[in-house]
Amino acid sequence: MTKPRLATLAIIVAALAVIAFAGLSGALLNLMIFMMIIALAAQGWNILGGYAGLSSFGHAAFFGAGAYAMAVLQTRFGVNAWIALVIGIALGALVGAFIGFLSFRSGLKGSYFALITLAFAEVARILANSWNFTGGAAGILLKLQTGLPYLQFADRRYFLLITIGCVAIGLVVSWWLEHSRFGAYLVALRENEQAAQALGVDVFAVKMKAIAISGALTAAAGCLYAQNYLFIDANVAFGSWISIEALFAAIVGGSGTVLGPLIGAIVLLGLGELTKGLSGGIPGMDLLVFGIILVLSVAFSPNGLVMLMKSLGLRAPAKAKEA
Amino acid sequence: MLEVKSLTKRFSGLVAVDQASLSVAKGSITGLIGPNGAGKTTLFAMIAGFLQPDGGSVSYEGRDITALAPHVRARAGIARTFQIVQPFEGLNVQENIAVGAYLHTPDASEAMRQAADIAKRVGLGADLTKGSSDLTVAGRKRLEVARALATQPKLLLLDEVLAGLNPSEIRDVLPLVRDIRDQGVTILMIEHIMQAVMNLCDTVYVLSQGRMIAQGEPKTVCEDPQVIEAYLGHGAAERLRAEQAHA
Amino acid sequence: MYSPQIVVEALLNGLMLGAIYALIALGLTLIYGVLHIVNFAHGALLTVAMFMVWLVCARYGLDPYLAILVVAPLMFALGYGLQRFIIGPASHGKDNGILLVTLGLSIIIENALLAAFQSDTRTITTDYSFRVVELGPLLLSFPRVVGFGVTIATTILLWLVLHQTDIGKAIRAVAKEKLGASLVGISVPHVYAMTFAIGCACLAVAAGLLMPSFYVSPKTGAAFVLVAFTIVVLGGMGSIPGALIGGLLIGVVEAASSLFLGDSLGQIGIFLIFIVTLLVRPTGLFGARA
Amino acid sequence: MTRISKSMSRRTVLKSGVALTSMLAAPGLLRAEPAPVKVGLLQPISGAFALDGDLAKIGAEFAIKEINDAGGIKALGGAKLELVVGDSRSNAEAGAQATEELQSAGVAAVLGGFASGIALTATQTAARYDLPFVVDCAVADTITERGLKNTFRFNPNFSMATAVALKNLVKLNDDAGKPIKTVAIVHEDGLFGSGLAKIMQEKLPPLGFQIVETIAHPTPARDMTNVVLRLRALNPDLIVPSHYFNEFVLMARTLQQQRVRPKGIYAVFGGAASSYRFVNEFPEAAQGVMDCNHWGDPKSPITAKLRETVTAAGKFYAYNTPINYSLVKVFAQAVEKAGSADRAKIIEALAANEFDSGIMPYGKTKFDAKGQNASALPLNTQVQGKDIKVIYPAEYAEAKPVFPING
Repeated sequence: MTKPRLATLAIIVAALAVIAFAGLSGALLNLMIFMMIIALAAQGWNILGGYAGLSSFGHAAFFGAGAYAMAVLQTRFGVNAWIALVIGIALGALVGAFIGFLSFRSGLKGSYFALITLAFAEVARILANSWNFTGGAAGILLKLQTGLPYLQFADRRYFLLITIGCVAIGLVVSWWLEHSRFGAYLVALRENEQAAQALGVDVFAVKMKAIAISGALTAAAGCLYAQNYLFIDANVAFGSWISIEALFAAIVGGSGTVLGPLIGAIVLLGLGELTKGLSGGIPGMDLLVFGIILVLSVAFSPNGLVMLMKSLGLRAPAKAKEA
Repeated sequence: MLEVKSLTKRFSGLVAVDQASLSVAKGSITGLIGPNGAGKTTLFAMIAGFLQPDGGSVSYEGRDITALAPHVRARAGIARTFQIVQPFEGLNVQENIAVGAYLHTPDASEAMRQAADIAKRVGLGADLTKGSSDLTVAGRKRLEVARALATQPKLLLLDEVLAGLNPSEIRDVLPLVRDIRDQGVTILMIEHIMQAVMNLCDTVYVLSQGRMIAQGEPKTVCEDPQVIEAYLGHGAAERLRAEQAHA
Repeated sequence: MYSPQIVVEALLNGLMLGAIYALIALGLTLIYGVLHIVNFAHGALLTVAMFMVWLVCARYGLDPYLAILVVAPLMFALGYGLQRFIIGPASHGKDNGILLVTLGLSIIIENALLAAFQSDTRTITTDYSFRVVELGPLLLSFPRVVGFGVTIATTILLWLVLHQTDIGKAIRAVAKEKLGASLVGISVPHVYAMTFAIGCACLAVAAGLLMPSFYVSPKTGAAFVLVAFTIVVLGGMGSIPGALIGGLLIGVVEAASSLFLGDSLGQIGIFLIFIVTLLVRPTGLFGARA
Repeated sequence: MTRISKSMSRRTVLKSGVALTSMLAAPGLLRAEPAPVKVGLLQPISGAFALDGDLAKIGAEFAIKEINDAGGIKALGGAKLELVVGDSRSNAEAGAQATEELQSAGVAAVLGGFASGIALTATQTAARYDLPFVVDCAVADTITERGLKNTFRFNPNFSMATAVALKNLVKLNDDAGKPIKTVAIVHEDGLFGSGLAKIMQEKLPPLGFQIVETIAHPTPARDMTNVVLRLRALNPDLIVPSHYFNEFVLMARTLQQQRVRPKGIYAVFGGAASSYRFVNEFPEAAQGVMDCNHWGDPKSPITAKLRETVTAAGKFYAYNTPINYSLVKVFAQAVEKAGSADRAKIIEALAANEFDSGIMPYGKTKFDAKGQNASALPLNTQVQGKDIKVIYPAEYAEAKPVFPING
């Protein structure tokens, strides 16, 4: 497995920042913000699903926790947006730890883990939908007020920069994983839990840490979502769409790789916009294409676009040699 | 160093290991043999902590470790290999070994350095960046041992490291095992290949149908009629002796 | 609070609805038992079956119950093809791969249906849609009573197929010991596909039973699939009697909780059963130890 | 946006902003070759609400054609209107994205929104560009309560509609000799159903109705038998349902099957009660069901034409078509009054004037200080025979209410 260097990551982040200020139209700016939010959610998924091999179908639980923390803290308690962001991220980690504690203690993995995460997200959705504290079914509206302390900007390029910054943190976390004991342990337990245990890996503790980090990153995406769209309800924050989108982006881009989630999010959402233009208003076309891409990428490029690009890059000179 | 007392394990009514006891002296190579299905691997799993026994106890360096989780035992210095090799497929050889080395160092470059050293020691020095699935069977067995060694064990549990190897490969691995012992690691090994057992082990235990039926030096154990019967069936010892007398 | 008559009616209705849940769960649990995967496309496949029933009825004026005879073979073929030519090869035999391919398939199917039929709701009206079976003072929905009977019959039939026919024996052999089965000459991919096909045929039966009193839209299957998962987990993944009893149990629990707690909270009840079963006894009531 | 935080009123803001922009925009007007005025229509063309989006589009296109055929916008020298459709894909993020695209396409205003969640984010997006946004049938009160000066709503909001619904219910009951004493509320547990149930629970008892039960159910619902069994046990005089199409159909069918025959079914924004599909497919279950909903003026000849157009397209007619038809008409008048396609001027014109309401029964449309059309009101309809007839208020009524329906 080839690993990107820190410098490469820096260049990518810098390039994103440059694009942000390259005079994009509002539509493209908005799309890029959404791409970054999904990329961040996917980075979170990738820690658990990619590196640790625990496929979650319920990352909406973390996304929603972040989004609701952001919205409730600001609207009900007048908490500063930045502090709300930090608390939201912490809450994501906490929710992760809660779900993790219950499921990992029972040794759930594979299909069972996918199912239980799905169920937790659904329970969260139903609760948020019926609880007055979370605005019930009406959801929560955030006040539009621009300025640095409100984490809202009249010029949305600044907000885009903040989302890029968060994605950069996600990249660094993944990069660190690939260069640390913790990351090696994650991969080890993904590949073979027993063998990892035999080598002294405290599997439960490692999984707990992984789900907490994973939850925190995806919760950050939820926080940014709430702050960008200024309206959330239970179906937006805890709906299965975000669980699926996070998983899609990570897998299509390359699960268990540093750049996979980011590339996956950009490609998928970009493609979604394209198909919207091409489908001539036939409903469901964009998601239909998503589904086909997912199946194709599992079938023909199980390691994602990142690896596909690499292998194509490696194969090309080899062919040249033959010729 | 390791004291196993009356370990018992039942699987839904079936007794897999029945009151088995053994002890391993520090610095020795101890063998555990027995016919297929005797319960050797189950006994191993209980010693390493992967299975909880239904009765009996395991103590290590004078401490009762019966209830400890496998990773805690690994930290205390017990490492094991698996009969069916279990490499981490997504990692290359060096990274595989480094997972073991991380037990004593959180530092990535240090772990990778140690991994390279150990790889050299077990004869995988040239394969550091190979994917674990690209190795030969013998290579994977070496990797299995290397990973265990990287945890700097005091007691190494080897589960049929020689199974599936051809005679020349076996000849190559035997000195490796001895070398490991000479470096101060105590070894308990399950082995089928008698040549290896006779060659390496100081003491041998024989497990049959979950019970420990014999123990002692390899040579004496091999002549034990009970052992022969366990391997070759009821009356076999009698027949064998008769044949020998005849010859 | 409620008269005994209402309570009895509600519970009987729950039991009968539970039977249809069980039928949906039956296919899911069979697939799990043999392939050891959770088929996330199950709900979408149910929707496909329901659309097929609707098409056959609306286009050719066939009775929905008779439509089962047409749709079941079609679903059987569809299931076989999906597993043999898409899910099997695309997932490379990895658990995670299968999980993701079936998820992708469910999204493809749901949106293909959306593209083809729009988000419109389709219904079938038959003369018996509104008929009731009067059992003393009790009014039982006729389609539900039929559904209950057919479910029991289908379960018995499935049991017979698994135990009396060659393919049934092959399926059970593969479920128990894949390697051994392939050594004695059983084609594992074929058996996998047959299992998937039978699971899909069960969905066709469920679709035919649902349509006289329910509707279909591209998302309809999703309403049933989480309940089906719960039943499979509760009954024990892979256990056929487990699915039947789990289904009936969930139906009754749902009826009782919605009567006394309200439908919305009743849904949480189902998820809690699901989560607690997974945590406490992931093998379910009837499942063998994993 | 700092302007809002300084709590200046929206009017003063408008005046200061407008003076400047009108100077910039004035030259270039009244030239021979008038540039077309682009109108953005934000509707769910794909996704779960695709059908509604389609119907809305038909209405808007119809109005555009009418206006253009009649010579375009007179104040702009006969400039034609050009419809730019943005697909909100039935979800909020895509709604915001589509609004951005409409902004990039240079529309003079955005009309539509359809669902509250989409309208809430889309209006917010448009506010960044001071892009006028006239919301259609998204009913959440909050849409016009955020101080967004660009946001207007043509249709009645939730509170207005329920107030009318309650008033008409009382009148209906009084006229029939007060047959109704007990009421059961059945609602879906989302934004719309729960919101309505809450209001009904507050307002009905003071009006002399006894609420015997409030039953919530999830969407989608697999079964309505338990709900109906409870209704049968409680035997209320009136059932007030609020759910989406499928659940309403399921409930109506189960009511019929379980022989539960209340004296009336009175829906507010009923998912199916004013749906021709429902009436067509389940005439028996639909019989006598009343609804208080958005509804076009039945007596207008254009209503009949729109219905024909929709039916010819193979679809079932619903309120989205007349609403979006009328919305375009209101927008055209605003442009006429503004004398410009300039956004700030249009906002000012929308805020300051009265408009003809197209074929919606609103009399003169007048947006209040918050941007809500103060004249908007829902109509009461009832399924009678194979048709949906307006029964209240008198000036639009096509038929007398049949009430109570069952004895």
